[in-house]
Amino acid sequence: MNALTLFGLCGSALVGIGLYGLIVNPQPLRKILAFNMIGSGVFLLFGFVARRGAALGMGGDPVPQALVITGIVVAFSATALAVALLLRLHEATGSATLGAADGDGAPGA
Amino acid sequence: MIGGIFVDGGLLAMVVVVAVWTILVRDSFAAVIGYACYGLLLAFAWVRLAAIDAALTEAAIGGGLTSVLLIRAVVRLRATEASAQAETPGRLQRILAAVLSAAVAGALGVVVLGLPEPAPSLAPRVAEHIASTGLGNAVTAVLLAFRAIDTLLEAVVLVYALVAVWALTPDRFWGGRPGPKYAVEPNGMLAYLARLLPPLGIVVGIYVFWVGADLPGGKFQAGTLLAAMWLLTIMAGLTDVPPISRRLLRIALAAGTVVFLAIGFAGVPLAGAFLAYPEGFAKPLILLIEAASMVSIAVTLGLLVVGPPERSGAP
Amino acid sequence: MSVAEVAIPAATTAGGFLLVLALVLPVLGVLAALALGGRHARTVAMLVLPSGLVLALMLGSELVHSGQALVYVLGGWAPPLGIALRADGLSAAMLLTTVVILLAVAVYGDGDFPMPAGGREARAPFMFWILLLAVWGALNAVFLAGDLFTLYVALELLTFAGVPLVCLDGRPETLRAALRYLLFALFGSVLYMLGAVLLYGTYGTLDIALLAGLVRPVPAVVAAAALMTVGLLAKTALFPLHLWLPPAHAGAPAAASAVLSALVVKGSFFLVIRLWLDVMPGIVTPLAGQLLAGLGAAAIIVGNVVALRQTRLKLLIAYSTVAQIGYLFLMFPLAAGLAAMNLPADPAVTGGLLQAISHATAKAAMFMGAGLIYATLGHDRIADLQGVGRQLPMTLLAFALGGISLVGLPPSGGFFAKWLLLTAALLTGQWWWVAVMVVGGLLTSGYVFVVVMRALVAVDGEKRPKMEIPRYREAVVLGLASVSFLLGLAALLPTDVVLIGRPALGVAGLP
Amino acid sequence: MSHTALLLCATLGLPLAMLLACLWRPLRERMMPWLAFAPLPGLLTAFFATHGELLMLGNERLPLALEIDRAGSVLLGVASLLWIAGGWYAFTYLSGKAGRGNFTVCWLMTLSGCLGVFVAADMAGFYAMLALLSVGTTGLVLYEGSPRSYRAGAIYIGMALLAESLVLVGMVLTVLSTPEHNLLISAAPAAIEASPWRDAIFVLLITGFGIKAGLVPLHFWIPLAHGAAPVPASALLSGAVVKASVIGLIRFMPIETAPWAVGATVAMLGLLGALYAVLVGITQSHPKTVLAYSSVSQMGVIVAILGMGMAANDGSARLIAAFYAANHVLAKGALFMAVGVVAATGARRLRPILLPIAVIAVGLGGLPLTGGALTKDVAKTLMGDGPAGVLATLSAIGTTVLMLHFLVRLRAGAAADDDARAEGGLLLPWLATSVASIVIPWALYLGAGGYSLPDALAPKVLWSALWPIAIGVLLATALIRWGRHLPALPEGDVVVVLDAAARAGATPVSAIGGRLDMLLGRWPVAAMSLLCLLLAFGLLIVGKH
Repeated sequence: MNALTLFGLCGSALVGIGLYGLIVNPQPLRKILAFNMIGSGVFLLFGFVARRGAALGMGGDPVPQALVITGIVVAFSATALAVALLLRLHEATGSATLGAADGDGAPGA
Repeated sequence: MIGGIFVDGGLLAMVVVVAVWTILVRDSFAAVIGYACYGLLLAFAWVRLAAIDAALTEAAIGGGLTSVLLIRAVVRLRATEASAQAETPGRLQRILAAVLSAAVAGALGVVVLGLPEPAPSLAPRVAEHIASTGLGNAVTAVLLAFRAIDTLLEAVVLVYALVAVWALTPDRFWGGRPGPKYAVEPNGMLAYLARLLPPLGIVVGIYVFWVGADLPGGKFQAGTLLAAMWLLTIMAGLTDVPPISRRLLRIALAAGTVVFLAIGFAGVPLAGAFLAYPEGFAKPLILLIEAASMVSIAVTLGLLVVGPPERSGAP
Repeated sequence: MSVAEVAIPAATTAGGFLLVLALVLPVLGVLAALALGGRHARTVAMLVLPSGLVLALMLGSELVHSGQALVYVLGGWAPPLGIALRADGLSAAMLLTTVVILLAVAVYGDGDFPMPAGGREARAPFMFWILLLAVWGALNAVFLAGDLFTLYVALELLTFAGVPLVCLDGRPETLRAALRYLLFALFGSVLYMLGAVLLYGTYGTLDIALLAGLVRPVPAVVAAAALMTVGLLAKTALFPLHLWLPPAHAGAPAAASAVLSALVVKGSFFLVIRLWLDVMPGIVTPLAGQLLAGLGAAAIIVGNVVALRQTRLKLLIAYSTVAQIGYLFLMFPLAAGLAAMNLPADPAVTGGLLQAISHATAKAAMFMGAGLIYATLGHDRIADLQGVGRQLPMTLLAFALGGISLVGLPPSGGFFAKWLLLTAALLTGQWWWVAVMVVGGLLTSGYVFVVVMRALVAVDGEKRPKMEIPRYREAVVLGLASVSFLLGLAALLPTDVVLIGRPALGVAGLP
Repeated sequence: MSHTALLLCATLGLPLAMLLACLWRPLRERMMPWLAFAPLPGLLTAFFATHGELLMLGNERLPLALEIDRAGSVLLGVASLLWIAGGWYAFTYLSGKAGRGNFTVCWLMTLSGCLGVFVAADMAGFYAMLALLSVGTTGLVLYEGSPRSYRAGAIYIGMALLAESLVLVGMVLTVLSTPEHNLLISAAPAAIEASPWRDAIFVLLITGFGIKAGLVPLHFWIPLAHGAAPVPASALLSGAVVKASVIGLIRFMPIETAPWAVGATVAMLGLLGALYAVLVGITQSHPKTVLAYSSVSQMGVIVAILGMGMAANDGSARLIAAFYAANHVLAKGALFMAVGVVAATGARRLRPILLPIAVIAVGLGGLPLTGGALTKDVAKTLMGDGPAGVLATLSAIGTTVLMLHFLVRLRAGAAADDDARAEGGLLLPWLATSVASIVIPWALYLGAGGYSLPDALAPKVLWSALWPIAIGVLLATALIRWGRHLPALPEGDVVVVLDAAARAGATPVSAIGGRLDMLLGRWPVAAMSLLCLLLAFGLLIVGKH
């Protein structure tokens, strides 16, 4: 085992930790956080893949590195939208839970 | 290499520990603080992976802006903590969730260790073609030349996300200013920082953008920095967010993508393909795109953090 | 073997530039609408959408003319380093369907989202027009992109455009539905991206065409297939991952529901087709195909049964979508079965896509019809629909035609889809899917019948509608339903457009 | 374009064009008087079209084709006649009533589908016509808008769609059994015979068409639907529309090569059903319901004829069945119309009307010199003297009893006003149908070749037709005397049990579905299902390689 594989294992672990949080944390904010953690684990795995592809004096394969940058921005956008939605829900209803399926979705016009 | 393994091992162990704590801790505020630390640690991990561009982005966006977002939200949601915690699944479900998550993570770990050797890489191809872009930073070359469409669409993602956030505006505030109005505390620490840091931040930001062509950095990192400076002045009450109905603001949002598209289409007659750059003009054109994008990105990121309008447009 | 060892230079084909235009036009529309502001958003949409229709038709005719997939190599950088746009028959058919439905929704929604007097910008209409264009742009990117990461970005675009549509009217319960939708969709997309990471780590490319020639059943590829499939299923709301769909689709304004149910879920479904039929036909096993279609079968049964329990029209239609999504997934084991017998997979592929298009047009019409009914009655309780037949005859006819397409009676698109899928199922000896299709059709006819009958009951005296519905809005709904109803006649076209430019199944990717 | 092509197109085209015209409300409201003209091209086709000339409208992938054969033209002709008379009758019957626009639309749909199945030469087109017919019929059954019609309509459409699904699967299997996946119906019999799925196709098609034909025990929708529809619609449904199943069996079944067991089973089912329907029918009190049970019985006999043909591998069964069915089309149409006529006629004026009704009614049982006697005589060649012949004779006796019971019930339904007189618009089409129901079987009998007037008038033939009638009359007298002791079976008999069973089964299924949906609506459950699926897909894909 070399140092690099640790990054791969760490990324996998972060995905698992995030998954657990996404399932059991009831607060939507914590779910958003957990989603970000899964995302960062995935990015770390991509970084690991990039580092493995180091060649010709480049510290890593630049393509996955570029994709990670794009991915981080996309994940941030998603987080911003989710947080805004959550705050708006809180403002409108005073609560901030996802609730059960039943009773939701009374149809509108 | 032995030293390396300890440094990396220690760092990653810390990352995992902080991650576990962040997920398990009862209090959401603590979790958000934990996540901010986690983001910072992760940025170091990226440095260790020799991905400085990614490290900068992770620190600025993943660690920085995301944490700001989450902290703002957790403060507002504090009142709902107790009722939400009542919905925590029972022990059996938690155990099941843990087993499943561990199984997925374990399977993933096995798969990751089994990735082929030698690892496939596009680095040689990038090296082969980077000269024709005139850039020194391979990541920038990928982002703005080889895979320019991803970057273009990513700029569109930011616009979409902002549109979606704005769609949440209560009708009475449409066209108004996002976020609360921050009071000025002329002698407060925040105001002091907000006066001191922005000029510095803007200079650093423009530098990061400028060197991005050849060294780690670029429009995202620079744009984030600028956005952070802007947010700082807003929160210190030194400036106010413009109303979202302002035409100039809208144009600033769209400008980066429009410039990108315009140069992309110019490539059709001049270089034979959409998003191709004419021989010898690649670098200046890319810098032009990056400059326009940087402004749009800064404005968009800032507005994404402050959220939908919460008051009328009057100052 | 990595991508360095295979060199299939992709080249831009004639008409390839149309793909760029189809990709960029909606995005330009979004930006223009945003920059020009409220009053102009509608104008922009009304200009851009019809040009999009022309573009989709040109693209289709170019495809038929050349008889092979259209390709555009962006920036002149061929994959694996660069990215190519590709359009085969599947893409062309979906592009056309999308723009036709969006045009209908635009005309319909014009009535629900009037521009305020005095030229001020108002939130709901402004957002409606922008989001309509935004959904379009995202879907076109999904249909055209040839790279798995670009597709990830396109999927996120689709989610970001879809979520605000759910809560366009800002009611609290729709906000909650939108949040559920967003979180579950993000869950799905992060898994999808993880799959893409593993594929890159194995082969060093994310280009669909290149991967198709490279993939072998090694653990990383298997994991990637599972991750991407399940991630996409979460976004498509295939049973048992449908928790977000009914509240979101039933709660949104009718025009938005139409877009969400007809088109947005089809985006991720389209990628499942790409993945299973184009990228990894040699990787996914028959058993996995059976599992996928098994989920579809469960969706058909449970979705229809729950739809029959509903007391609100829009929830009923939303659960009907849950069931109809199930039908879409029956194609996978059928295509695999045909390929295994060395037969062309045409019936399964064409049947599956026809099912998707036919459901899209029918469901959009039904949701919009439900919106008109709601506007007229002030409610959508199924038990109190009496008199609708008199008040909104065209709408009811549209609902019935849409229902007929869902049930699968000729000459609807649903019928020919069913015919083709039955053919494939019987030919490959998978008779259990036949039973599912038959039972599903009967259950579907149950709720279509209940609604139509209720609405046909006459009421004494003249009921005053809550809101007068202009005839053109009813006509649009009826028009779209008629498209679905007559879609089966597409079989009279000289060629099967769907199959143009598709690789021969079962050959690619086998060791 | 040949005249046959023109006629075939017009047969389907005119009613469909009128249907399309109904999309426009003003035309829809004025369409009623023209209903009687819609079937005219069909009638002309029956007379003048060249048999076996194929008109191809579609392309290779979807060969929409039209064609008329001999059996088809017999049925098309009588069905067109009945549709003409029925259209005329309906115009008067419904004048001044609400919902005529809807009725017109459903009428034209049913009419197009009904005539369409006789001329469709490809499976897709045939199936389309069958579906059109079912949807239109549902509308006709629902016309009155009462809870009774609602229930009848719901059960009808459910059974119709079930039948069509079975037929569809059978047809797809048939297509797959042809070389080059031929959709033409003419290729079906040979393909079925040679098919690796032969038995499955038999089960599917015979069950599917059997439901549409009202084969016991899948007959229960007929009394409900034909009882609930307004009189002109019942006349057409019971007379013409159910014959779609007959033409289906005639065209699809490989009669010349079918295994004996299949034919014998079909024949037994048909004949036993014919008797069962009579037994239930005599407990019914509403004249339309009695007639509907008689239809179930007669359809049983028709199916049995085809079954016997299959058992004997005798292709002439096709024409014989068509002939038998043709007689039933007109006779049953006339009888249903009579229900409306009698209901509008006072007791004092009833006698001249009841006489022809009685002749036609008992004619169904085989009264000498009527179409019933002719058809039974012809059918005898297939039925033979074995068990089938006995059962057929028993069913003739039963039909006589049932028809006499009908006459009694019919009389009870006369108008309250003793001097009331039915309008000409009801009387004339009824009379025309009645006359046709007497004349046309003779014309067909004599025109078929191989049969002559002396054959029909031979004393042996007359006697063999007469004695079952005589027994029937005796039994009917007994029934009238003691019939009130019979239990009153509900309309649709077995439907009550099935209904209860379906409800008992559906409630828990629905509840389970609802609970499952609610469970999966919880976030942790949905998220964990996602992970389970992830692992399952991973394992399934790995497992193989």
